[in-house]
Amino acid sequence: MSTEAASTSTNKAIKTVSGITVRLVGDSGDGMQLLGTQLTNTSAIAGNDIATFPDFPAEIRAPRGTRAGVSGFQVQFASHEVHTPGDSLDALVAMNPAALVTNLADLVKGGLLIVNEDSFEDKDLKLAKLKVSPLEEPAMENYRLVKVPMTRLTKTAVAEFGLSAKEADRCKNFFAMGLVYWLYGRNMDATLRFIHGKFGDGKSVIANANEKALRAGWAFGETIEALGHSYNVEAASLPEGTYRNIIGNQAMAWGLLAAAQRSGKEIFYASYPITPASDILHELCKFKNFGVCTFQAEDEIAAVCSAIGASYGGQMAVTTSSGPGIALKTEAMGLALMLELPLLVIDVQRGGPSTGLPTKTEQSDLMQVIFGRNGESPLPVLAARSPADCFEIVQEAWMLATQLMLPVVVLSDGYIANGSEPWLIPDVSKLAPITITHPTESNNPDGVFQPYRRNELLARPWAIPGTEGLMHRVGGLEKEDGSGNISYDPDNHQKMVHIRAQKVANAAKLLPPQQVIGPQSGELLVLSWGGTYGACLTAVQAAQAQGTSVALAHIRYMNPFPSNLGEIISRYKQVLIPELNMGQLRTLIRARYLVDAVGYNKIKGKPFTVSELLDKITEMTKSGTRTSVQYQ
Amino acid sequence: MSTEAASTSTNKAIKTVSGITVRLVGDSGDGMQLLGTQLTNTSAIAGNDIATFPDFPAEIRAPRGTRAGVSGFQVQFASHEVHTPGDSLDALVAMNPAALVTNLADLVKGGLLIVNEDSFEDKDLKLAKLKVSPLEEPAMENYRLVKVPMTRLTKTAVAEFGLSAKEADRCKNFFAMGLVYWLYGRNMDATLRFIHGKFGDGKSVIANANEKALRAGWAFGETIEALGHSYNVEAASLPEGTYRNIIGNQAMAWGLLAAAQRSGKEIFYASYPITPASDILHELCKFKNFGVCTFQAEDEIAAVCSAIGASYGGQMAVTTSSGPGIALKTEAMGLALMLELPLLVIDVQRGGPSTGLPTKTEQSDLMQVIFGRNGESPLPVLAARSPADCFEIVQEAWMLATQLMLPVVVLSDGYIANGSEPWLIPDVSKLAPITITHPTESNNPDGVFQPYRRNELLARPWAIPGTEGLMHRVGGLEKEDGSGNISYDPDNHQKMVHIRAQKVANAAKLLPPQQVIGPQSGELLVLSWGGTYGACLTAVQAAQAQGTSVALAHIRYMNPFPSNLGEIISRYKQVLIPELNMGQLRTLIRARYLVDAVGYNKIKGKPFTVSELLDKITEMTKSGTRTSVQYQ
Amino acid sequence: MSTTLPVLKADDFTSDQDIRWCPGCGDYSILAQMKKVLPEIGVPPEKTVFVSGIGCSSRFPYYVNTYGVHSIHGRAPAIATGLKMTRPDLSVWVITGDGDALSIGGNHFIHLLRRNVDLNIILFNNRIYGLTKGQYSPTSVEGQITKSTPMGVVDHPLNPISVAVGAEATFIARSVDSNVKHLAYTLKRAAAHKGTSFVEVYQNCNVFNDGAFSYAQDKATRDDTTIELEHGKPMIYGKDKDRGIRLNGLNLEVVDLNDGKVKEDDLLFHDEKANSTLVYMLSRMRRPDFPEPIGVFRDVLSETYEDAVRGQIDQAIEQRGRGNLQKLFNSGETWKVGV
Amino acid sequence: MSTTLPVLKADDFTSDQDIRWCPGCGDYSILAQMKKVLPEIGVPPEKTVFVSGIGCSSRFPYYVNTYGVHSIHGRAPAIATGLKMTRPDLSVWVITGDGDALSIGGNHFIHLLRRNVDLNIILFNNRIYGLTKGQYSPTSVEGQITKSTPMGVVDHPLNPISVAVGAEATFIARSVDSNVKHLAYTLKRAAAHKGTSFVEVYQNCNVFNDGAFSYAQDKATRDDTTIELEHGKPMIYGKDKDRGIRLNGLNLEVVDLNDGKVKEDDLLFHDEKANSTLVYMLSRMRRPDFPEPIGVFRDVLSETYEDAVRGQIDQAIEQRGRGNLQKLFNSGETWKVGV
Ligand SMILES: Cc1ncc(C[n+]2csc(CCOP(=O)(O)OP(=O)(O)O)c2C)c(N)n1
Ligand SMILES: Cc1ncc(C[n+]2csc(CCOP(=O)(O)OP(=O)(O)O)c2C)c(N)n1
Ligand code: SF4
Ligand code: SF4
Ligand SMILES: [Mg+2]
Ligand SMILES: [Mg+2]
Repeated sequence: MSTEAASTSTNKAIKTVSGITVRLVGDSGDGMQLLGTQLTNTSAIAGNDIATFPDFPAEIRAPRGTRAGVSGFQVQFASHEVHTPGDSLDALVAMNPAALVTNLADLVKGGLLIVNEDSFEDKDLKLAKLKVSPLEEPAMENYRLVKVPMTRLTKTAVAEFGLSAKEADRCKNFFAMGLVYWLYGRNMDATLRFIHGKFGDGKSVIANANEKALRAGWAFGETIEALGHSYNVEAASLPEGTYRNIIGNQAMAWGLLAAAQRSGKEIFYASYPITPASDILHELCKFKNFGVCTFQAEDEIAAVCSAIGASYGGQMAVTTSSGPGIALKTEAMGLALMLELPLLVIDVQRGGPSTGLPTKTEQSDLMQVIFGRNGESPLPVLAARSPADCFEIVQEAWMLATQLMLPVVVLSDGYIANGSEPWLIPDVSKLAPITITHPTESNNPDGVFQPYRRNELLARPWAIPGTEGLMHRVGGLEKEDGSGNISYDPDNHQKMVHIRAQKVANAAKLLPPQQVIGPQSGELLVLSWGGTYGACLTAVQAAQAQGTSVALAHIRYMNPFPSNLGEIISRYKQVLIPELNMGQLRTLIRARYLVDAVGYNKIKGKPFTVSELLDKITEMTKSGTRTSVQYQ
Repeated sequence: MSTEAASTSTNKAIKTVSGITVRLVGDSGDGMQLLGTQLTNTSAIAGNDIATFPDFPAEIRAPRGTRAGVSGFQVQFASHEVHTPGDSLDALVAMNPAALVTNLADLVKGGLLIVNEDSFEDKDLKLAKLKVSPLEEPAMENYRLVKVPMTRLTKTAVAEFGLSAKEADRCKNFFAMGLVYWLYGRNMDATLRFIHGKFGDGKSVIANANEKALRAGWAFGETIEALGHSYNVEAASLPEGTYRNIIGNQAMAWGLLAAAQRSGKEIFYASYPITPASDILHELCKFKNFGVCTFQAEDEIAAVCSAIGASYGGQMAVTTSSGPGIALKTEAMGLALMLELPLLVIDVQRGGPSTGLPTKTEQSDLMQVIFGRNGESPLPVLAARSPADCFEIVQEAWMLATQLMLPVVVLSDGYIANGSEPWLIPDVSKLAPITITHPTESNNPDGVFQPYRRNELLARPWAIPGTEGLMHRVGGLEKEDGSGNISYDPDNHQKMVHIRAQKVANAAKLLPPQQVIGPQSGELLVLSWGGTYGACLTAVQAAQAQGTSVALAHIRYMNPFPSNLGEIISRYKQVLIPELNMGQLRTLIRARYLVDAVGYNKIKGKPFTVSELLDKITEMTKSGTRTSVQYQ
Repeated sequence: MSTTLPVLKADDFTSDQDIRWCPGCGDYSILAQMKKVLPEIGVPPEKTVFVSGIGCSSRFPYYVNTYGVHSIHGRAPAIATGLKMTRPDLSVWVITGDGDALSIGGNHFIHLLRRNVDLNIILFNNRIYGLTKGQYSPTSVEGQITKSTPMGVVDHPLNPISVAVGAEATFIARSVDSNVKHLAYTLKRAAAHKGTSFVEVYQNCNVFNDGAFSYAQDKATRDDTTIELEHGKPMIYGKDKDRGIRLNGLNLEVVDLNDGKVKEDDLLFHDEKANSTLVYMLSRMRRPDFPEPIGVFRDVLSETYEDAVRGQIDQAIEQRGRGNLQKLFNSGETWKVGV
Repeated sequence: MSTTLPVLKADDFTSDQDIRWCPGCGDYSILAQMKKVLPEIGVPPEKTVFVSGIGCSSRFPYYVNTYGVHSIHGRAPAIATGLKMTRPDLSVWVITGDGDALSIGGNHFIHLLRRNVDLNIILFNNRIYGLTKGQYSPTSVEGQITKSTPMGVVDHPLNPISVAVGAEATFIARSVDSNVKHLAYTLKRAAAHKGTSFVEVYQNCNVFNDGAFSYAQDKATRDDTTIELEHGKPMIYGKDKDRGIRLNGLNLEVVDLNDGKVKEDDLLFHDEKANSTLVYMLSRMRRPDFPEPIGVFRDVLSETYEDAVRGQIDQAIEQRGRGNLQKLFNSGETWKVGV
């Protein structure tokens, strides 16, 4: 394909901007996710920094054209670093009335609004529960509305291929894409490769039609007068290297592969499908040639239990779920903790409680994973902060699990799991090994092997079946330190409870200290965790740019906290903890450091916007008075 | 039976003391629990205040004579109020060497040690893993050792009944009982009634033999020189009324019956057996003639779910378990919370984590029940403080559950569940009704019934199937306030999360404020909860008697805390939180009130002793300096 | 009662909620038939409760204007058990999927069947996890390519009816979403049975497992690939009713009725009341060797769980009198202080 | 291998732990037979793993000097599945009770059976919850008085073997704790079977349910109340071998062999390889109408789960080559910055 030249040249004016936020919305069947992914990849290849936010309905296929069926994909691409998909939209592309009315509020005044005017018929309005067309509303004056008869134009464009009406109609998302590509001067190559890769085999008519639609969309942009100029977003200056775009759940799966390779293990991955964690299963089950064994268990309890069995056998055992499934795993997590076996438990959080809002994001499982087990049962808990960070964090988690011999919980969330960002591809040959040893000789030559005799980190030996002379039995009853025999001895129990707590505390020794972004002391410290990293960082940097004395400490290690955290906190007059829950980290911080941390809590199934955080930071730093909010 | 006169008269000297702590220990097969229960009842009938602590092995029948098989029962009876079974023993009755060596440490110097010397043969010593008889140890000089050939004396005493050797041997616990009764001037009537009641039907030979053994034991006390005098413990001055002895789990079951009667409901009780909660099931299944429907489900999940079904149907639904089983119920508890249905979830805590120490006590499920669910899922949590308090607390819990329309968790523990105390029998006719209304008419005459339209306490109507016109569907997905329809609306979600939190907070309005025992301000406030009440109260009162500025606030409402708690805490210089865990309440208190509360934590499967608490109180008040311990 | 009851119509059972299934999903048909038969069953909406788990199928309760609980994954049988035990006056339906009932909920499912609580389970079997977008389920066939089995399913599938026989269900039936008459009839039969009625419905998930049951749905093939069980009738099938099922020792065999060698009387006669061995054998009839039976496999009477449980309560009251709390509290050893 | 292996003895499988069962418990006998056959099976202790749940029976792993996991209630099948899938080189045994396997663990149990993981499940059926001191279990008989059923059990019991047939187990057997020879033989057969072997053992809990199986234990009665299944042999039983089992349509009947009217050839011949209908029928043989079968009900070969799963892994490696992480990371669209 020699389309390169053609596909980026325009005769109209080009306006260079530092960043663009655009949202593509339409019916679930309109292929918005595909469109968004292509725009993301193309922008990434163009060297922009990017962040994305896909948002789709809970229903598999909600009735066409209804508000419930609206699917959206937002992407911010910029010539500077971006950490969020953007608060408000520079442009909104809406494929039908339902999509328009449910998304318009986020478009900035004067923003570009592109609609498929062919889908604003009476029947479409009715499906969207509208009496009059929103295009006729006076509010439209606030936007740069461009009505495009996409359906008709696409039909005409692909007429030559003799497709059925339905097939022809399906091409209209590529038409829209072409228009968007023209608008932002995006290169169509990658998308053309995609089209021919996906529809290439035997169905090249479809591929060709889609290409035609794409090019027609581009041509349309170049042609119509309503669009006076296109935009240009320069490449961002990212660290050197080869990049790719990576989605959170994919990064999680790939991080597991890396952890396995670093530790010389094969993965046993046991799971029961649940939104938004299932994609990790879907991703991993492709990698059988990496020796990955995926097991779709009969339920979450079987999943975690089979993982425990595999861990006892010496495998790298992983189980994933979301909130409701994690609730089911808690009893067995307690067992793994007693058995002192390495295990990764990944919780991709979603809106709760109960079934809650399965497709929405939330940070409300922190307390569940920290405290949600019977008895004194502490576990290390790590939280990923972005899609690409999932790759790192599971490796850290596996390092901890094997060095300390215990289950480790990793938190992600729906926002991270489905979001994507550019990822500097690591040099695999430079990944440091994670050393695991399985003893082959008894640690107690004068008697029987002592499965609970510990090393300096308090880890017990990971002796595995098949090893002569090291036969031992483990179980959920309290056991004697050293021998591992059942023990009802009061002092031994107290000792073991302390040892298990200390083992978890020892994790802090294996992990880096807490970093602070911004002044090392001052007026306000923003403490954040998990998927809100991008929004918090952007808001804090914006406030800093305005001269505010504010710093960010983003916590990745939720339990134990980094050992320098308390000291850091003490250097600021105020502490703000923004969370997508009712104040879970805040409770932990207050209990631990007795600091009157203030919460900024949002629980709407949506990520923070930068501006709401910025407002809060401004409020706290401007007023000069410390806000005190009791946690209830 | 006209034994009254005989059974309490003695010709030896009688020493009046204010209280006695005695522990009866023997093999699990020796009937120590029966003996202890009889002594308890008899002492209670004598008007003493009492507190008991049964302690038995995890095994059903551990090998006879081994240390693992030792079963014990401790009782304190006194002429003053007692709240604990006593720290140290005034007397120890040991039926075999294993029992002796595992319990001797708790006997005070100079204490009375009665042993069955017939069971100190070589084979007995071997079973107890002893080389020499402990009776030969020099340490014996510290005690008033009385060796009694119980086996032989019993055999002789019951010879006339022609029992088999085994049967005759089984009578020896009654011999021991007779001796103990003589020692403490206990009246044998109640026990004689028991003997003839239990063995009366057709087996009167056994009954008569047991009576003979009992009387022989008594006579032995009167006869032998080693026992120079017996003891007398006067009646305590308890509030007027009719009393009975009540065990924690029994009180829980009876409290449920009372709650049902007060609210005009029948009980649906669903459970899966687990130590130490099973006895509630065993007790309740006897009361079918109270309309109680007990359901032994296939597992804990089915138990809580069937209870939810019953609640939806309008029944009084209750489910019980211990830590591991509660872990399994958490997902469904989240559902009940979303459905906003009344439900009681009772957790009789035991030693954890995992299977842990099933027959031992611990307070380590507090965090699990408060936080152990996915999403923001607050629930009221109440904790019983003593066996008799179980009766009260479930009624309060049911009141809350029905007035607020939500599940309520009640915490008990192994210590409370198996312990007993005198209980002032309430006048049933004076129990206030718990008013429940099931609507019969729609709250939305112009449209469909609104199952989530709330009253001033934010409770939704409990409309039940069978009611015409009020058909509605409930489910675990987030729902629109008012209509109860599924809603993915961001603002509605935030609103609902807040409403659910506020509903729980509203519980404080329905419950009494926190009481303080002791000075209303001062040096030290002891904050306690659950089954440690007795020990904490006794220790605080002892410290107060020594002139220490210390008060006790024993919390029964763990979530929400009583509204005046923060204010109370602020009136003391120091706060001490003694817990049988690693500091769970302490974490909550620190987080909520930002007070540097100090923990006194014991996690040995055993209750606190008064003296260890007293020492801690003394240490904190004497030193004058505030101890600060970070929670980890 | 001699007062005339209002005659109910399907519309009386229609709720005000928008239906959220994919266009073309087999669930629509099942819903339609349910709404059609509910008035005929004659239980008013307010006495009817639908309890479901989680899954596409489990959205069902929202669409019928009765009482309903859309619960959590796999637990509907347990919830329904508690409801029916305490409210035997209600007509209770469990709506579940192949994942919901047989994967996470397998245990509750067999325990419900063995207890014989008087309620009706309708299992929407689409051999796939619909709601979570296409992973294999316990009824997915070996080799099936799904999102979680890119190289094909290796788990040997569970046969829901064999499992139900193993758990000794008293009513077992199977129908097909698109065979509306048969489905309506089967639902009615389930409602009529006292005890747990279990109905497996072949349901097409046109998005993630399209055509899994087309053989049993398509008019062109269904007569040859399914056989309709009729009580007391010989087992005959085929478009031309020219094939039958014969018992040979402990095996079943397909026989040709055309050449007259085999007479109707030689065929196996279906007997809903037979011992469960027959049901077990019928459950083993699978494509391509056999036509798959649809209809009522079994319908026998046995005491229901709630009758037995409530019977004990009644008996206890009869024998011991209605419980008296004060008497209970005062039973055993008591003593008086200061009175 | 031509090197001579050390000959193992029962003692090599004896751990140093004190046994904590009640004196007289049937568990002792099962333990003894297991320790007896383990050396004969020939897998060394370090290659053997016992996985159990919670219950008296589940204490078993502590008493054998192999690897072992005493897990949580009901979950042993799932733990063992994960272990065997990843370590097919090990010999894995699941030890479970009637409550552990059929109540809380029922779902894992049927899914293990349907998957046919190559391990052995020994279910100690004492028809009671032993460890929690005497509540009824899913195999308790109707009317049984227990701690939780003062007026008698009303739940219709599960028949473990019927459930196993419903889940399509490939190896099913039953034995009796005190019938030591038979038990040892059965355990060996279970070990020899490739795939999931399920053995129900009638076990006496002399504390909470004493004598539940005395009919099958006592020498005086057992020949009349049980029938030993032998592959290829006619089904004959009785102290004098004078009764047999005959097939009559789809029913079994007891026939008298004394009067010579019925010949051996007329009897049902046991066939371990037969279709599962026979196994189902045998599972329905219950006292007092029938002698209860002991022995191997079924032993058929089918691909094991771990072979199928690992087969896909091997195939993937063969077809696509051993996975290369760097290649994977660099696949798809990538771009370079500043290099
Ligand atoms: C505890 C829990 N685990 C997993 C899920 C995710 N989940 C929802 S429905 C479903 C399976 C649906 O399949 P099926 O029961 O066959 O119903 P269908 O959608 O096919 O009708 C799963 C795995 C959940 N909601 N809760
Ligand atoms: C989650 C959980 N629920 C309940 C229990 C209590 N429990 C322990 S063993 C058992 C049943 C034992 O019965 P069975 O499996 O038949 O074994 P047996 O003791 O009879 O050998 C129960 C209910 C537990 N330990 N964990
Ligand atoms: S995914 Fe399948 S089962 Fe679910 S609604 Fe769509 S077609 Fe029906
Ligand atoms: S309670 Fe029963 S099963 Fe348990 S050890 Fe004792 S006799 Fe055996
Ligand atoms: Mg399905
Ligand atoms: Mg049992």
